[in-house]
Amino acid sequence: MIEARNISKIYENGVKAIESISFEVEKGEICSIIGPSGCGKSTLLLIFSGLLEPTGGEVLIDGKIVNSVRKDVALILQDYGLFPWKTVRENIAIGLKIQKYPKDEIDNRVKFLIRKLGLEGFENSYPKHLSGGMRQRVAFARALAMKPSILLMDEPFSSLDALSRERLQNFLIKIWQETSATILLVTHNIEEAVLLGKKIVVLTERPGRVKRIVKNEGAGRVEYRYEEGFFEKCREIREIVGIED
Amino acid sequence: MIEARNISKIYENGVKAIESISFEVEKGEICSIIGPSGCGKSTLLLIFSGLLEPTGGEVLIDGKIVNSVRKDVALILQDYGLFPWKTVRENIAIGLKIQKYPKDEIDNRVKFLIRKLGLEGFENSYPKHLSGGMRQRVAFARALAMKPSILLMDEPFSSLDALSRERLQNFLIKIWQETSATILLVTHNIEEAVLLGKKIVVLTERPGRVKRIVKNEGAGRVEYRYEEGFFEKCREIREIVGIED
Amino acid sequence: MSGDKGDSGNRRLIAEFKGYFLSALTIITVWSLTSYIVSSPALPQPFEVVIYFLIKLPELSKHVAVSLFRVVYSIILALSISIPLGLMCFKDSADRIISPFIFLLYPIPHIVLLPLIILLFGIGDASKIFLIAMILFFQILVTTRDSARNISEYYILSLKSLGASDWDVYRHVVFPASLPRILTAMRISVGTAIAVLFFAESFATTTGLGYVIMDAWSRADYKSLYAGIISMALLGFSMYIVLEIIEKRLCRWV
Amino acid sequence: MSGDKGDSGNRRLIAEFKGYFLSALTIITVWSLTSYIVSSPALPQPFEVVIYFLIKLPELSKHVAVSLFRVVYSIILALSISIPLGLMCFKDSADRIISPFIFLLYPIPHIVLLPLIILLFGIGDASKIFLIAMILFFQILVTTRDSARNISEYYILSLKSLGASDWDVYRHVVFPASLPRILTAMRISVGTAIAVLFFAESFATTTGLGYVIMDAWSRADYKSLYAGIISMALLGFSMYIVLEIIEKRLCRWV
Amino acid sequence: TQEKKTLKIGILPIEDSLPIVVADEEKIFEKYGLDVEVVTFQSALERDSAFTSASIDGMITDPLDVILLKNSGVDVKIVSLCLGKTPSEGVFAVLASPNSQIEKPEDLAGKQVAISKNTIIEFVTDMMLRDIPIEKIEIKKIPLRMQALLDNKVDAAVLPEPLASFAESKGAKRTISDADFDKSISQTVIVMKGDVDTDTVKRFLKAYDEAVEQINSNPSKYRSKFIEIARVPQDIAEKYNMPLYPKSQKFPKEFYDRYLEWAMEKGLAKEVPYENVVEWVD
Ligand SMILES: Nc1ncnc2c1ncn2[C@@H]1O[C@H](COP(=O)(O)OP(=O)(O)OP(=O)(O)O)[C@@H](O)[C@H]1O
Ligand SMILES: Nc1ncnc2c1ncn2[C@@H]1O[C@H](COP(=O)(O)OP(=O)(O)OP(=O)(O)O)[C@@H](O)[C@H]1O
Ligand SMILES: O=C([O-])O
Ligand SMILES: [Mg+2]
Ligand SMILES: [Mg+2]
Repeated sequence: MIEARNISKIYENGVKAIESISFEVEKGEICSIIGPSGCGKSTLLLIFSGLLEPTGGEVLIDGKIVNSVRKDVALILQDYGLFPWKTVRENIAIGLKIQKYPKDEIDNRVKFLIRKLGLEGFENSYPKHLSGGMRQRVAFARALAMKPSILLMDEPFSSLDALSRERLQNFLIKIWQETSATILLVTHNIEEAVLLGKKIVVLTERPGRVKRIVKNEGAGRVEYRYEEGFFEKCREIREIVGIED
Repeated sequence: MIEARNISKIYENGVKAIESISFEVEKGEICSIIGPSGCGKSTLLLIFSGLLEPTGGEVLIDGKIVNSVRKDVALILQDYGLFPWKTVRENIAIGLKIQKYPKDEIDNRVKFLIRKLGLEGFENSYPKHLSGGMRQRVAFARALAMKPSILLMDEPFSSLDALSRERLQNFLIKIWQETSATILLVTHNIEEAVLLGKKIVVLTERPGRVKRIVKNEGAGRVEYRYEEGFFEKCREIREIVGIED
Repeated sequence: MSGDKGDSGNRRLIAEFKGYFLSALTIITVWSLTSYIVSSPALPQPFEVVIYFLIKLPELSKHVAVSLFRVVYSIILALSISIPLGLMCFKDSADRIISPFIFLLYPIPHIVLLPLIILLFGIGDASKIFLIAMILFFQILVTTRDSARNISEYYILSLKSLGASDWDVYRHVVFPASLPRILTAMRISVGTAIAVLFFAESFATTTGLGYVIMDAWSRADYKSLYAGIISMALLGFSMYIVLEIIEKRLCRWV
Repeated sequence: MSGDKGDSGNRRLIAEFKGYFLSALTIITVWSLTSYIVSSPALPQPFEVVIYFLIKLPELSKHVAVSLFRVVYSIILALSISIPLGLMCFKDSADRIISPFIFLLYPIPHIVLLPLIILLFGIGDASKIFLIAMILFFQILVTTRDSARNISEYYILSLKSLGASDWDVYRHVVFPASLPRILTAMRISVGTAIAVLFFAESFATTTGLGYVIMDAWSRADYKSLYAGIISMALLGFSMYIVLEIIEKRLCRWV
Repeated sequence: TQEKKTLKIGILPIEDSLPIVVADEEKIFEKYGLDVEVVTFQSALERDSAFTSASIDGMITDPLDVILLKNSGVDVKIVSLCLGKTPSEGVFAVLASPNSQIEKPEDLAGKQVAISKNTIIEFVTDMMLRDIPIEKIEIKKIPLRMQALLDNKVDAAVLPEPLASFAESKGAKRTISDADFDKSISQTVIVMKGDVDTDTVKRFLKAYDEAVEQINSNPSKYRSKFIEIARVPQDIAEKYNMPLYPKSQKFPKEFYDRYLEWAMEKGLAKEVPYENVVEWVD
């Protein structure tokens, strides 16, 4: 279980990004986080990952306070976080290499993901020779390669076309069903938030506070996107964030 | 009028990005371009802007072959293209400064856009202290500041939350109505493509070719997004790109 | 949004000061111990040197002023030619002309060209400054060129998309992007300039720290020698501090 | 996807060769003209020097080999200490210890410490190599440190999110991100090493290009002096080329 | 009556330079219608470079240097002997390191002696240690050579005064000096560029002689200047002897030939006839 207790963050330059945010994510649950641009979603995710210290409050994972990076947590950064000096293959493998997986295992996982994410033929390309969406897929592959029990994702599909996006959403659902990882997903796409998040946390404008937490039991199934409940939920969220339909 | 005649691009490393793409965009028209990730949309836009030379074919603007950057064309790059060493204000002003606008004029335009795009308070921040969406808005502001007669946009709203995105779409429509600029919009968001593009160019998988060009007369009005025709068009496009509803 | 860096800034300053204090202490201790162990006139005890230095301060400061003038002048001269030239190398066409010259001329030991420099510039301050400037010129040129060659195409495209001329590209991208490396080059060049001062101040002059040190050395006056070295170190140190301040100003974005 | 760079690569090679050829020609022409104008024994005509150089080649090449050994050894020694130390400065805690030492010790003209070095290392090759290495050490340290201090937090976060240890951060981010600047530092250090050879080879040796040049200079034997300079330039030039090849290998991603 | 001639004279901080400095400071050159600028160099290398490039018109140097310069095409002439006519004016000594067992020249056999090759130092060494086989160690820079000696890094070293005395005061052992011989071994000379006219040279030497007279008649007055010019280390300044400066005079052929012979033997120079180099205007 992940627990955010009253966390706030004021950056060194005085910007107050988030303010006393509290909520919980059950083990094996997918939780979507949405909110206006600049409200502190990325900040929040960095704090969850243990990479950024909150100026107030604390994060607990399985009852332990998070104050450094945990091996069972993987994070996908909003700007992909790829290393310009590593090829696609190396970028995907780097996490496994760091955790000292055997070479065979690394090769297998990387090969599998490259195929699954449609990156064949670009194994030896450097990031600057990739398209935006391809970079995003590499970042996704890198996180999945770790088979983490907690996955923090910052707008992981924002640069993808509708079709690829649906494919990857389905892929993510499949993986979640197989591994029942706990997933925190920051997204600005309401449909995505509803499709995936059993719990949807809606934040206010900066400084981000919790505006509403919406239960969404139907989520986490591929078929959900064609069901009436899905469309209704989308409408509900849209209303909460202030978009009239 | 913008005319693409049979343009192809093979990159130095041998990747064939696009293949004999031809279409036309009328003066004052908004044209959306959609297609799978990595199919060459960004490549295409770079070629239109005169920054990248096609390996085959040519682009004509008002009958003249494009072989360098034109003053009346503004481009928004997919990764924003902000300069880390310039503040928000300087990043927005840089185009105007280069074109030697008077200082007053620059100040006015920049101030106006900062307000319109919700960047107040961050005038003197550097990009690394901005959120993803804020960076994207700065890039948008920079292009708009130029009041270009042709605007090339590469997924300009991809990092924005639904609400901000709608606001900026509406803002873009307003500007387009006022200035009747010619706009080429690359987007992976089908709703956005339909809302804005009087013409929608759908590309195939890499190497990108024209799969279909769809007329969409209702586009370019804020109200369109609530009309039946809009939903129908979205469904049509979804079908073309291969997403079953 | 208002900067409340005051407090953390102060704390950083104190930490930095502590760092300098402790390292100065370490240096002096090591020096003192080495001096004790080797017990040779070639390495007097630090306190002797410091006392001597303080006594000779008024006289030394005159030499410091002369050397400072020569070094600063040379650095400015070198910078004003090598930076534009180095930045130009960002363009392939310019690089193809400039870089063979760098490759062929840089590895020459420029100090050996002293006879030639004297031939061309005489024995006055001009040839001293030229000698230092020439050596700095190449060092800064190599760095600036390397940095200009490493600038991401991405920023260039971004600026060009705004209708930028070549000049704009230099001004708004190539120069600012290279600035951190240019500042490194300047740091290096402070050290080099000071090293070259020896040659430069070993002919036709009786002023400057280079002369002081050379003279002390030939007289086997080691206390005076080390007092000169300390003056030089202080001169270099203050130039370093100035560069640090310039860097903080110009590279706030890093 | 298959690289068809062969052809364009060949064309680039030819263009580069042309560049070197033309600039060598320019240098020789300017030299020849200057020599003609000043008409002093201090600047002989290039063809005289080249002929002399060719005649003395067998003898010079022995000195080249000795100098090469000393320089390469020194560079390796300097690199192997200064790069790890410089990269460590990426951490504030390490930087707070290391950087005051750099600031205080770098601006000292290290050449003046020669008596001290001899005291500690004797007059053999050890002290020559130590002298060169010490000067390079500081230059490379300053560059590496500056580059480590400039690494974007973003990459660090990215790697740390994968559970990276400090060592992983050095290996996968700090080192590769600093590599272009380290290579620049190495280029600079080739030049410096060659310059310092003079001092190093002016004591207790009658081999090496530094000795050849110093000796020729003190005998006012200018043809021999310039032949020595040409040998040094060629030595430096080939080291440059090697660095260029290393860079192409290691920094393909730039 | 006569127009003023300008001359730039390069000197090193050695005792030979005193008369020129005194002539300059006491305005004796002016008296003879000369506008002399005295330029101090720290090393012979830079001084020679300045001379070669005509940045200075004259200098004090050793005859071997003149032969080498002339040999490489520099237009130079010796206009007077400076110091070294008698052995007592000699300034070079072979010193053994403090820890060594070397007492007399014969003990140097097979030992390392630090010198500067192809210079007056090696010449003097060869002259002083004619038949003693030594291992010559090249250390060009004089202070460094002395340091290596005092630190026992070499067995012996050849040093000029006043550093020889200084080294002795620090424990080095004087085994032999050129002052110990009955014939003078080393000299210094005043040289001018070939195109300096004889009238100017004459006036210069007259001024020089007047300075010499003043110094010799009142050495105590010039002692502190001497200590400064000759860079006599403080520790030995009190005891260090000022030489008796001789007046200007023709540089004798017997001296010259020894240098030339030695240089030719070592392959440093081809035949450079005495007549082409030495001039005497009187
Ligand atoms: N390193 C930083 N230093 C200072 N301020 C920062 C930093 N990172 C973010 N901020 C500020 O904190 C606020 C929240 O940023 P954050 O990136 O968390 O927003 P976000 O919700 O992820 O926005 P978006 O949806 O646009 O990505 C913004 O106002 C931003 O300017
Ligand atoms: N500079 C480059 N050098 C080599 N190959 C490149 C370069 N830029 C892009 N490519 C390749 O060209 C193809 C098309 O890239 P492009 O960026 O145009 O795609 P896109 O349609 O914009 O994709 P996305 O929607 O993911 O941004 C990709 O396969 C990419 O790897
Ligand atoms: O170039 C140097 O002599 O340091
Ligand atoms: Mg964000
Ligand atoms: Mg793209």
